[in-house]
Amino acid sequence: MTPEGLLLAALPEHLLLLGILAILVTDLVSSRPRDAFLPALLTLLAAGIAAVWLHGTGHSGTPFPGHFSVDTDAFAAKALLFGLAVPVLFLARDERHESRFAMLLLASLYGAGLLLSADSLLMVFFGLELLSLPLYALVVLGFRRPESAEAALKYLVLGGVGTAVLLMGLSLTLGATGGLTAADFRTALGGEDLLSRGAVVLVVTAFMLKAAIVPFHAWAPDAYEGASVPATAYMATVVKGAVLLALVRLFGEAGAGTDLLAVVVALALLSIVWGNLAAMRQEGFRRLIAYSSIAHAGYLFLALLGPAEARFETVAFYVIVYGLTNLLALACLPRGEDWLRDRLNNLKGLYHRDPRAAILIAVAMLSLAGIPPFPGFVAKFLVFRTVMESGLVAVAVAGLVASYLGIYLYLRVIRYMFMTPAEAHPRTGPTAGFGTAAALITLAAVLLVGVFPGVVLGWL
Amino acid sequence: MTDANLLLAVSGMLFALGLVGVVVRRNLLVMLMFLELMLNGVLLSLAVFTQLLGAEAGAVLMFLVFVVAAAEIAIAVPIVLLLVRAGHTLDPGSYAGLKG
Amino acid sequence: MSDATALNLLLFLPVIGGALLLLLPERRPELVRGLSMLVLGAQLVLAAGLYFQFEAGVSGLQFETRIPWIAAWGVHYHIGLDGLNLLLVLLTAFLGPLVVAGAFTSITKDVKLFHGMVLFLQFTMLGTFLAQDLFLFYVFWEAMLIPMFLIIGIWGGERRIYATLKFFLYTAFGSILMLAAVVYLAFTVLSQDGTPSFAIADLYLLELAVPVQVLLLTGFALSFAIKVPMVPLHTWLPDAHVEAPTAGSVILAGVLLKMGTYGFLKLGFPLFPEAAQLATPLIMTLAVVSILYGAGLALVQDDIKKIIAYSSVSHLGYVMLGLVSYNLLGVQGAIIQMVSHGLVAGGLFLMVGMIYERCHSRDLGAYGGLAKLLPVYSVFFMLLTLAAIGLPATSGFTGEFLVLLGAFQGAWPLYEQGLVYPLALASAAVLGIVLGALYMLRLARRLLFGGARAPEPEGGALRDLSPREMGILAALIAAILYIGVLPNEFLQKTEQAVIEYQQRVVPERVGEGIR
Amino acid sequence: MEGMLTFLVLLPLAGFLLNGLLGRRLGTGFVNGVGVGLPFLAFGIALWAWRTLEAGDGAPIVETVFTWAVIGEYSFEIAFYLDRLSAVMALIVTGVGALIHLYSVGYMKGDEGYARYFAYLNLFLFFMLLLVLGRSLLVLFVGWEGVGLASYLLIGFWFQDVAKARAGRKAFITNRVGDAGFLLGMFLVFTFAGTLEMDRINEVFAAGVVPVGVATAAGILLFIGATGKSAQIPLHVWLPDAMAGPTPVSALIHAATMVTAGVYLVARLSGVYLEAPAASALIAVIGVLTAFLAATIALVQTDIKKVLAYSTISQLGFMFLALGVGAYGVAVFHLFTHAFFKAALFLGAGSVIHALNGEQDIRLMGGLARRIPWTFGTFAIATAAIAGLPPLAGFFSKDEILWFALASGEGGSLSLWALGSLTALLTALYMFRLLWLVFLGRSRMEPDTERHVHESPVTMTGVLVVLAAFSVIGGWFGLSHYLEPLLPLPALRLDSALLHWAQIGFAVVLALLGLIGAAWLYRDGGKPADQLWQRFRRLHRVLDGKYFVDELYDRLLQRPWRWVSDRVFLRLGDRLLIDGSLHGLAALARWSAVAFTRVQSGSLHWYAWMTLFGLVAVLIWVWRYV
Repeated sequence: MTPEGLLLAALPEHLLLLGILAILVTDLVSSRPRDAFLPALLTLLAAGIAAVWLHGTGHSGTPFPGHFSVDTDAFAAKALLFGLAVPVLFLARDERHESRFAMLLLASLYGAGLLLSADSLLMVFFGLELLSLPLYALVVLGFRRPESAEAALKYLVLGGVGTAVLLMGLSLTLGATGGLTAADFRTALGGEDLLSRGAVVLVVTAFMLKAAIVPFHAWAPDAYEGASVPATAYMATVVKGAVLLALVRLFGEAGAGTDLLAVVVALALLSIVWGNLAAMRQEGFRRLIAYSSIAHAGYLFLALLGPAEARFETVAFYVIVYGLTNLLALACLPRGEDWLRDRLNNLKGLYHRDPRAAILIAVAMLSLAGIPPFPGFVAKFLVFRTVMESGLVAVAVAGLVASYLGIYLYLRVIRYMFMTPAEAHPRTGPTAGFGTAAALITLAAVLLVGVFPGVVLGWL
Repeated sequence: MTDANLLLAVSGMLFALGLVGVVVRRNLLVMLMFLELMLNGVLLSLAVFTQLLGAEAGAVLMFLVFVVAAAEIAIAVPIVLLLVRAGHTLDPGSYAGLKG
Repeated sequence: MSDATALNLLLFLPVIGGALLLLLPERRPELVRGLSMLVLGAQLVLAAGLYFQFEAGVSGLQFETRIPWIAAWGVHYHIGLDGLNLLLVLLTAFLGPLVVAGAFTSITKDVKLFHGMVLFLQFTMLGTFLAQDLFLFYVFWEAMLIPMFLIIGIWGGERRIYATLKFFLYTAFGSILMLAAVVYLAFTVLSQDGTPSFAIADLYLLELAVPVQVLLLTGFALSFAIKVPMVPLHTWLPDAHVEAPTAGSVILAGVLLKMGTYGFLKLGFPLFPEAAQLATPLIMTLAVVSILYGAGLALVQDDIKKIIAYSSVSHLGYVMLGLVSYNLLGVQGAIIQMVSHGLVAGGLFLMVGMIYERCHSRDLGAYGGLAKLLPVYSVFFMLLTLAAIGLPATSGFTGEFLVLLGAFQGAWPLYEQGLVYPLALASAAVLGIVLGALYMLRLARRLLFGGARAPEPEGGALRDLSPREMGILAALIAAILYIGVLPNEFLQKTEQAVIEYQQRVVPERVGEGIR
Repeated sequence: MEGMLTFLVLLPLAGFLLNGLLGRRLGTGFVNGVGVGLPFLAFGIALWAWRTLEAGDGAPIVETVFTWAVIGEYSFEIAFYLDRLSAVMALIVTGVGALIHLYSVGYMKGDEGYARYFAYLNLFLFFMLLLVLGRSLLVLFVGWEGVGLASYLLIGFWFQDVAKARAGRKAFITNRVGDAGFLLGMFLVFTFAGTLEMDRINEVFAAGVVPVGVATAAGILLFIGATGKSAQIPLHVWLPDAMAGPTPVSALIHAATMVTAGVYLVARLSGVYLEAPAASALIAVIGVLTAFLAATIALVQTDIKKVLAYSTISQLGFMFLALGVGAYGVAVFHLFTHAFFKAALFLGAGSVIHALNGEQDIRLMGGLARRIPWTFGTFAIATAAIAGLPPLAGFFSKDEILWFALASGEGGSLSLWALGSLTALLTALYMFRLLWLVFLGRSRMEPDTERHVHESPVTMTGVLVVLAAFSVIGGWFGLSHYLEPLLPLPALRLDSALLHWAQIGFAVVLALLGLIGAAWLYRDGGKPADQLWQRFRRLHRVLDGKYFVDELYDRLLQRPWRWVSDRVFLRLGDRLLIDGSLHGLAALARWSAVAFTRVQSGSLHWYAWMTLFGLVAVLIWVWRYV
């Protein structure tokens, strides 16, 4: 690989690294805590544009053979994740975080970058850890509330267990196939012997835990509620997207064996039902988003069962739509003291206080519920068409019926906003400043995807 | 070959013991230690496979595991400190504010 | 301008209107009302223009537009007018301005949002009728629920939350099963060779195995049956009607209920002919049961809106009977009955709204002798009652007569082959005209005749209809009488499409009506 | 000239629109002008149309107005058709109608719904003409339901009174039951004839191409429609209650014209009934039974209008008896004569009620002959006519019916004739009872009503005189022979002139017997009759209760349907089964939601345990082979 080839292939990651260093240095040098919003934003935009540019030129290569390679799909995935991270930054800017939030965010994104172009299980492990570790800090960083530490702890311990399970899976793969490359994992996928079956299941279970699939989802609701709004936004959209896209890359052309298929289908459907039903009773908005994201993780895992060539396109499109709508909803939450702004009953009668925000949240809710004409429907259609294409018609129908359970919880939010009178004295003001900016960016993106899904699909 | 299987069994045992420890023990720090125990179980099995199949990738992974384990603990301990400063006890049972 | 753009303009006018609406200040409701009246009025003019330009007897789509939307799946933005949706589009456009005019005085809270929702609903309903692409049809089909959900939810009566959630979830369940069928079709269309096309016309040519057809038809039929509503799946209708504001009820009864029957006519039966013929006995039984069940329930209600709601169940039972008779008379009758019910039920709900606006009570017991207190109101109410009963010279008669005649003529050859059941059903359906008279005249007698009493209106004395209200009702009555006396022009325009429908569903009985 | 029939039909419609919209504002003068003028003009045109028909060698005049609908190769035209039968009917409708309009001017004077009344009456004429002149069954059906509507509106004219409104509804519903049968008959005929035009239907059926079973079914179904409209058993219950309407309405609609629509229908579709002997037999039996039962009830009624109502049902029974035995022309002849004397009787009763300021109970009348001589005179003539005393109209038409009942080749039988004759006797009995109790004997009126009993104005008594005159000369027209070419009389199975004359003599004897009997029984206020009834107290109660048919229907049809709708459909079906199961599912969802959230207990141990459990389960699932 020529030096500039090396530079070019991993350009997004290099830019991120540059950003982190810049913030670190400026933070050390200056006396009073400087706000790191601008440099972080520039880094993100640079990395994102680089990824899009490289995707456009169809550049591909393997700067570190066997461990790190890039192709158009990888660049598309990175571009989409960095794009989703931009509104998160805007949300963070509203909260009075110092530069640490930005730095941790960029570090985590760097991990995601590695994960998405990983060729060897080593790199997968390394990327996954680099993605998660900053997150534990992000969850605590949010604001002065004891629960946030509790949330971070739960996330950390279960994350740790997940890492251990992943590693055990890797070692079993090593044992079964004698190597730790992604190709070895795919051979293990096909393998029938004890070691390879164990290896595959452990690795997939680790990913399930990171994506919060039932029964490994326990950390998610508490972590989402404990974290600050931008942190939750980041966890629900970018992290979940990265995990699923990594799994798609890891599976590559190979399909899940019959046993693994049964596990994935069962747990995915259970997650959809569990997430949708549990969300019905939530009083906190972020906790509702947590359970809804568990359900959406179920859809994503179902998409994983599709034919190999359609998998990436389906998961990527779904992550874009799902990510954008979540960000839109979280961006429009009324501003105020962090714990209070999250309560559902201060959303009551929101239409009369802040009509724009109410309509945007309603749009987000309906898109998450998969009701046309919003993009969520196209995404849901794509997922179930992919599942049916791989012959699992019954699974698709079961998934659709399970998704029906997920309509009421979103309607409930709309009902609070439009149909019930406001509470006595809401101490929350309408969204302003950067929050609105984030809302508008995501709204524009949602409308683009909604009206021209064909274009986005074509680009992927 | 039997001793390889024996060692593998031991590593599996370590791994399982670690997880059970996390479930049972009432002290946060001890739970973290059990997490480490699980990783040790993994390290052992990695060592066995590397030796057995002569795949050096396993060795590289072992070092990575050390690095990551250390990083994990580096983040875990301050969080526990933050928690204890507010809750004054190491028993995870009392930190159950977020539920439902 | 070329006709195709005219149709696109017709469809997107409400969206443009909605956008303009955003600019108007919230404090000036009369501006908002004026704008939406203007938009819907323009839409009516456009629809009427297109109706007259529509040539009868030409098969296939007219004023067609087809632009690729999601190329990968063969999904196109494909709209067009044909015999099946022509009259329903005209009905929707005709009811639009009347609904808004009817809501001038009754809607005072959040006027801008209300008119926005009405325009959005109008857009989605027209979209569903015009869509010639299955995906586009489904998008509009479910999008329709959102504005209706808000209209009932925000401006409804006391139990509006329960009613609107029940409405949404009830219909959404049907749509989910239909989505499963649509996704399966999307997947099979892709596996066909050649460029994948999701146009309904191409889907008609799909050869599917009969068991597959039965499953797919169940998915579609369940969703449409909930919307019609057919009897076991109808319990959302009375709640939705009772709690909806007047404008909501009129649109719900006037147009939304036709979605189900249009769905059967356009998609349900033609897409899966063999399965449709297998399901005919069941659907025919449910249709007749709906007629009698609806008539029965309407007799024992004391809430005026519920009576009319259950009468809708009964009237749409005729439509289903007509569709399932698969002969020219029956299906033409079904289409006329759809339009007629839209006008009659719409008018009756408007009138209930007018009396509710004055006396704030829907209980039949609280009223009596309105003919004395509100003579003009009573004349209009009596005319609408007669149309509901299906008296000759009203549109109700044209619809019911042709449907019953078609059903009987469809059932007779089967009787000659020894199959008594369809003939028995067709004869039982005729009983419906007696039961229809029973509950409608009970309503008219309790409301209009007898001792004059009405709950005390808050604004002083009970005043009779204002010119605005009279104008609305006069327009409706004129349309009802026109269809009753001179239905031929409508029938000529829909005949070609109905012949094609018959050819698709029962190829062997083609020409039965055209001996 | 072209469009004559269309103009004739549209005249009353114009009357309805003018009076309906402008009547109240332009005062009674305008209303009278339009309301009474137009019917007379219509009568004039009907006469002219009849003359042009006669002039043009009897070929029927056909005017197609427009095409209602063309579907496939079926086309439904709105066309008018004039032949001798419809000409006669049109003349009766417009003639008697016009007279009754004139009479109403006096009767309804001062009523606040004056304009509305005349509007409805004109509307009735419009629909009746549609019914009579329509060429296809469709146009006839439009008129059929239209007159049902007009009768509903007019019965419930004084809608303030709930009982009257309820009577209107009862009339409409019972008619509607008949219409359901009518529709089915129409569909059956349409399926076989391919068209609804009555003349072509007769041709198709006459050609014998239609199986007898189908012809019988069609005949019976159409007859069900006729029983609904012409108040034959079992659908006769609405006519007595229809007396709630103003008396001129009872005269026009419930005596002279509307109720005869059933007879016209069967006569018009004689082609069908000639092919269906079974159906004709049924019609004869139903006819004679209705006649007999109605006559028995009329014997004990105490309300003057109820007596006449049951008398109408009985006379209609006679007409159907004639139709049943194939003597279609004779039935129309009786219809013709009945229109006059029944209208005269009703209007006479109206004049009596008008004189006694609304009193209708005959037990509180008596001795009115001297005080309202004109009414008495016309009433007496009409009573004699209906009783069948020669040379009045009733004698001719009823006698021919009885003769054909005995001697007709198509179903005539001794039993029919016997029951018919017995009914003729009863008819004479109850009519002269009425005459005696109302006009003769001592006055049993309350003092204050007696004080200002006054003869009705000339507009009313004049009409009575005209109608009485027609009741006299009506019989000489010999209508059955006039309609011979159109409706051929049946071949006779007993063709002896002697028997014919004997039968006529016997009929006259019966009429006189009725007269003398009534005179003897009801001489001083009906006391002898009351003593007689004491001995047959149970029979009297049954007759007075009108054979309890109303209560039977209520218990057999009305109440069960209401119970099923409320208990089974609403409470069991809607609320319990459907909504119940839905709420059950919702509760299940809510319960499982609670279960899922309770699993999220917040304790780290529990979460770790769940992860362990999940891991173990998955591993067992994957390693289960080994």
